[in-house]
Amino acid sequence: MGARSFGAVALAVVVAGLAVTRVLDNQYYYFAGYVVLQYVVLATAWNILGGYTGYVNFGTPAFFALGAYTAVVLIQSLKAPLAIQLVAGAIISGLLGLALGYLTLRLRGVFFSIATLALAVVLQTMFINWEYTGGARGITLVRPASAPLFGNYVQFLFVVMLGLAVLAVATAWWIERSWIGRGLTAIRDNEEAAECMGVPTLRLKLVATTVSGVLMGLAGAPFPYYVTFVEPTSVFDLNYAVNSLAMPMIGGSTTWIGPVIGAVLLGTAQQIATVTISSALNLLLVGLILVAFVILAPEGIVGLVQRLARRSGERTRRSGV
Amino acid sequence: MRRNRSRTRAWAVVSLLIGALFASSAWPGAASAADPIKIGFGMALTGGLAANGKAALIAMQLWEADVNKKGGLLGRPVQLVYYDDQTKGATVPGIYTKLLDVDKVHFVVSGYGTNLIAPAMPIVMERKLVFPALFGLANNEKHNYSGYFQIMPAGPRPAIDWTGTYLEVAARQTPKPQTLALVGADAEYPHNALAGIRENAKRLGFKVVYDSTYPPNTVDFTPIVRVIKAQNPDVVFVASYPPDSAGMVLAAHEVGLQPKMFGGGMVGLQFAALLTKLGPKLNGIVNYDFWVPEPTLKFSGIEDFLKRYQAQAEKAGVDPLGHYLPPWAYAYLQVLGQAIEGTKSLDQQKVADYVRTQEHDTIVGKVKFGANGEWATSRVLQVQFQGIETTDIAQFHKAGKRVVVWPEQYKSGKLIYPYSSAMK
Amino acid sequence: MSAEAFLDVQGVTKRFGGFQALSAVSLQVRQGERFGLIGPNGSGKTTLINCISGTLRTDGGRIVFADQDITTLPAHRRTRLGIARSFQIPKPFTSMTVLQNLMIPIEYAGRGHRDGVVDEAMGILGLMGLAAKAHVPSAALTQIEMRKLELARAMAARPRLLVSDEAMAGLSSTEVDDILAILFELNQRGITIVMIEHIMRAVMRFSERIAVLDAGEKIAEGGPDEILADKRVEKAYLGE
Amino acid sequence: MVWLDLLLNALAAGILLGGFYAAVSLGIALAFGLLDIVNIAHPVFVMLGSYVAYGMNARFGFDPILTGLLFTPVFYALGVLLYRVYYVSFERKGAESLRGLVFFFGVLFIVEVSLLLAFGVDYRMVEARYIGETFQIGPVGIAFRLLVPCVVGVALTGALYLFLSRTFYGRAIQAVAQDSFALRLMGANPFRVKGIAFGLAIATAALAGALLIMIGPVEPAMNREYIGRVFAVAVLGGMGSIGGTLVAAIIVGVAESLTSTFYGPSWGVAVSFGVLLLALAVRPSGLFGR
Repeated sequence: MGARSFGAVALAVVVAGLAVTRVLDNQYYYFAGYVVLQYVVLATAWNILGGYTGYVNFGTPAFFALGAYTAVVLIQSLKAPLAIQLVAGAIISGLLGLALGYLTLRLRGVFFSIATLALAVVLQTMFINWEYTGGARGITLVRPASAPLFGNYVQFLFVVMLGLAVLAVATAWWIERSWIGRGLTAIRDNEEAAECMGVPTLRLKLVATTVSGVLMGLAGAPFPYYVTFVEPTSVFDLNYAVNSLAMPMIGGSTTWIGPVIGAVLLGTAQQIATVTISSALNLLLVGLILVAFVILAPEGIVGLVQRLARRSGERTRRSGV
Repeated sequence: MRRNRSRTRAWAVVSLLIGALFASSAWPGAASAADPIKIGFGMALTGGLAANGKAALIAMQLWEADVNKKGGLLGRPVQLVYYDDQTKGATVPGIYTKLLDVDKVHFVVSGYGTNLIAPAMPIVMERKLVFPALFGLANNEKHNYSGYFQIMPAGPRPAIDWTGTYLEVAARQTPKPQTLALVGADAEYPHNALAGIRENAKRLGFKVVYDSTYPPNTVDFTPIVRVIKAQNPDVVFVASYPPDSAGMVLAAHEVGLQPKMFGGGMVGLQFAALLTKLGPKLNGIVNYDFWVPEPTLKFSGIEDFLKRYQAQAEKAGVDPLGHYLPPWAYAYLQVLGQAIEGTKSLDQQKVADYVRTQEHDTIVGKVKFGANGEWATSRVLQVQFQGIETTDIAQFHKAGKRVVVWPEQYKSGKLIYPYSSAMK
Repeated sequence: MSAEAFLDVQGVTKRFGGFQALSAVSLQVRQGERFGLIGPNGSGKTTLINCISGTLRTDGGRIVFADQDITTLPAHRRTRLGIARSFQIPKPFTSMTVLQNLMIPIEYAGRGHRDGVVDEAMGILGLMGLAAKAHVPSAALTQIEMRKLELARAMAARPRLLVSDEAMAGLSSTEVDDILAILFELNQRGITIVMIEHIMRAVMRFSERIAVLDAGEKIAEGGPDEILADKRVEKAYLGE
Repeated sequence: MVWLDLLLNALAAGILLGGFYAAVSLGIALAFGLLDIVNIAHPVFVMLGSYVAYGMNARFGFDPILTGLLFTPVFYALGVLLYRVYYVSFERKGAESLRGLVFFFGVLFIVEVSLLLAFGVDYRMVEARYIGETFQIGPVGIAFRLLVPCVVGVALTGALYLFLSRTFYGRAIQAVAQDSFALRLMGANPFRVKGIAFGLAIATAALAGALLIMIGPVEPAMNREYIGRVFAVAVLGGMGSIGGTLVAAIIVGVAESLTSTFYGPSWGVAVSFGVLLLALAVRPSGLFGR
């Protein structure tokens, strides 16, 4: 997709989102849509590090929670508006990403992944013991009743998350196309060879971890106002780690569209499952789909479609001769 | 050949995915009956609180059946519409807006637990709905919302009144115990309980000699119990969830912790699973409870309810006793139902006013709410485990094993004090 | 230190835990030279070139390249200065085509010529005899093609010094001649070449000077004939 | 004097806990350390072991240890089967460990939810005569509930150590970790050897699960709390060194126990993860790395 058509689609998505808030009054779709969009951001952010660079991060909850708790602190201390919460959440989470980037100096592969898991546990323990943000008891936040221009605050949150999703996907799209993306791919394929071919691996990894952290922080920052009650077990939920990893895997982890497809499909399926089969079967489904995909379609849906397209292309060519 | 196989495989994945989506979306939310009054809620049917959530659901379905057998409310049948909140607060806003905007339920009630009540509050408040709630601690403290009603009988100042009763019991012993050790899990309820008991300790003049929390996945409690023992406190207060309650009791026996009073806020000692495993090791422990089969608490309808609940519990794999949460899950719907009948109306404001001003007769006794939607006066019981000799479940169906020692009104026996003389 | 040294390795030392991989190895390579580095298995050859290319940090000593001290520079900076290497076990970027493999060093190491990058890459592939494979996924190459890709990719970094780590191991003798011809051709164009090799015939034919490592120490240095006559070298290779 | 008492008891409790952690971590040390298979689902197999022990105990009154031993062959077969799937789907294709990781993530969910559907969400415990008994050595009190798991854990470690160092297949497993070419020289088939090793790794979960339910009540989602801990122990222990795993497990146990005693239990778990992060940063090959 060229820059112009990508921009057009992005713009169309945002305009469509805004238009929806003018006609649709049913709150449920905003709440459910928000969650799906939040997963678009998380999956895309994860994929910049995991899919492009090949570093598997189990610490998504840590970044998400850091964004959320930054917002909590700002609400508690300054009653800061959402825009400031977003910026601050992005910065703090980005700094954690930067620190994680330096960790890649010494830790490769699975060791890195385990370290991110440990990071999440340590951070969670900190927030459990920090009374200012409610500690283990959690904290109730009173959401503003309305937002200027939007009337309903939840519609506003929905549009904000839509904007963040477009931002995240555009970032991934740009990285993928740029020299940074090619360098990250080289690192994923073989880090030592990449370094020896002139790729500044450390700097690029720092870019990847920081951008990934920033985007995850952005996903987390509006969460306190969405849910209005924040406590450690819910923001450090392992589900964020599982989903942000499963979605790119199912969609396809080598292109920007993969995580989007995965997040929309899996996220929507989960939303629907929540209000239908309403049981453990929901989780079982995620597990089965995940296993089926990694075994049968390791390149995800994008790879699957490409494979089918290539094959039908071959067939027409052959029949044409 | 190879190509063929991988094509088949590719199609298998695609159809699996489509099938999964189809299966999940084609399922109707709920079958519609002839113009029923719909009551919606999210409930923890999976995740950390599912054991209780499932038990509550059975009780609520019993209420639904009972009401419909008697001809419904206002001549209309009632219908429960519910979704699994997975014990995740993040699912709650979506569930309640779905109930209200898509399913068009007439009333909503809360799911089980503080963390799952809280995310529903802003939605309920925005729309000015009556909101009976099931076992949340101080959910209304910040909002002070007039439509909120908490069926758990903690009292007007939930965290303080709840834990206060334990220390009240202790303070009445002679000689009055002086020192107090506090310990609890790093989670929502225990932290609230500990905050409450610290205030009570100040008020009743106890000296806190140990005050600490432990992470929820603690495996071994003996180091903690040893440190407590080394402080030699007169009273030990534990605020814990089921796995750690068991761990604490076992560790206390292993280490030989024998304060003058032990217990207080342990969740799990109300359930058959732990009662039948710990058996005689429970003797002497004084712990909070809300209902036990003592003669002083035989409200009308409760025994019949429990019999029917117990018949279903086995099959559902939930607590076979059902003394803890199920009666209250039944009762908070009773309150709502009585208010609808009493006002002959589905108007939220009228129903809320009725709930707030009237006294309600339920299977857990007479319920009267105060201004902030909590019980007007606390009815937290302190019970002492006495005379347990086996791990047999049948004994817990009968009176005399969990003796009510507080409050005076429901007292069914004498506290054996100190703890050590009740241990045998 | 020799004034004419292009690459000057001065007393380089490397330890892995308690294992002394290199002890104070010194050697000088002149500009435009064909230099051979040999030694039995485990003698420290690969460790030495890892230190030269920057994938390992030295524990002692200095490395000077083109009058610049590069001892503490990261590998990618050294590549930009003009040191390129190929790997003993080919390490292609497996998710890319052959052409894309070459684009990485062209883009990252050979700065300042964004136009004609594809032409440049195709030129190198032509030289290596890989032009027909340009759009093939690199994972689908044969063994010899992988080796050639290693060299081609190193060439794409526009090196002034090429370190070739056992580029011929496991190849047939006509394939060895193939690779040798390529290396001669590169040297003709002015690229200094350090060759690590087990195949004696190739090293002896190719190198102007040879250094011999054994157990982390340099035991001999000189022209091919001197090395062949050296008693210590014979002992190192054949044992007592 | 009180202080010394507490110190001794904390050390004892930590060592007991460590023995148990070793039993839980051995499977990871084998699969991850020696075979390079990131079986993040290992703790869920431990849970499976716990539920088997619970079922046999509730239905037939079997001792949990006995059940654990009886079911090791079943778990072994399960492990071999799982390795087959893993081998065919990932290892043979040379796919990077990332996909294998995701695969095991999926397995974790499937097993966990299956347990949930089969046993419900209520907490389960077992009964055995020695649970709750305790004895005293000087000032140190030792609980059977913790002593038995520790002894079994250490015994299991010892048995595995002997197996790996004294038997043909044991040495073959060690060799496969180094170099599968050398293994062929020994005349063994790497696929078969790895299958045996992975089978053994899962087999240890049967016993570890029995120990877990002996210590305290379990519920299906509990496995997640062990993921971090077992990897911490395996990495700290030096990836596949059996003795190292035991020592690392004891270090983690003692660290948790000492923090609980002297600093406040709240930070116990964070401390063991802090130790892990530190170890990873300073010495990625572990304390006893090869």
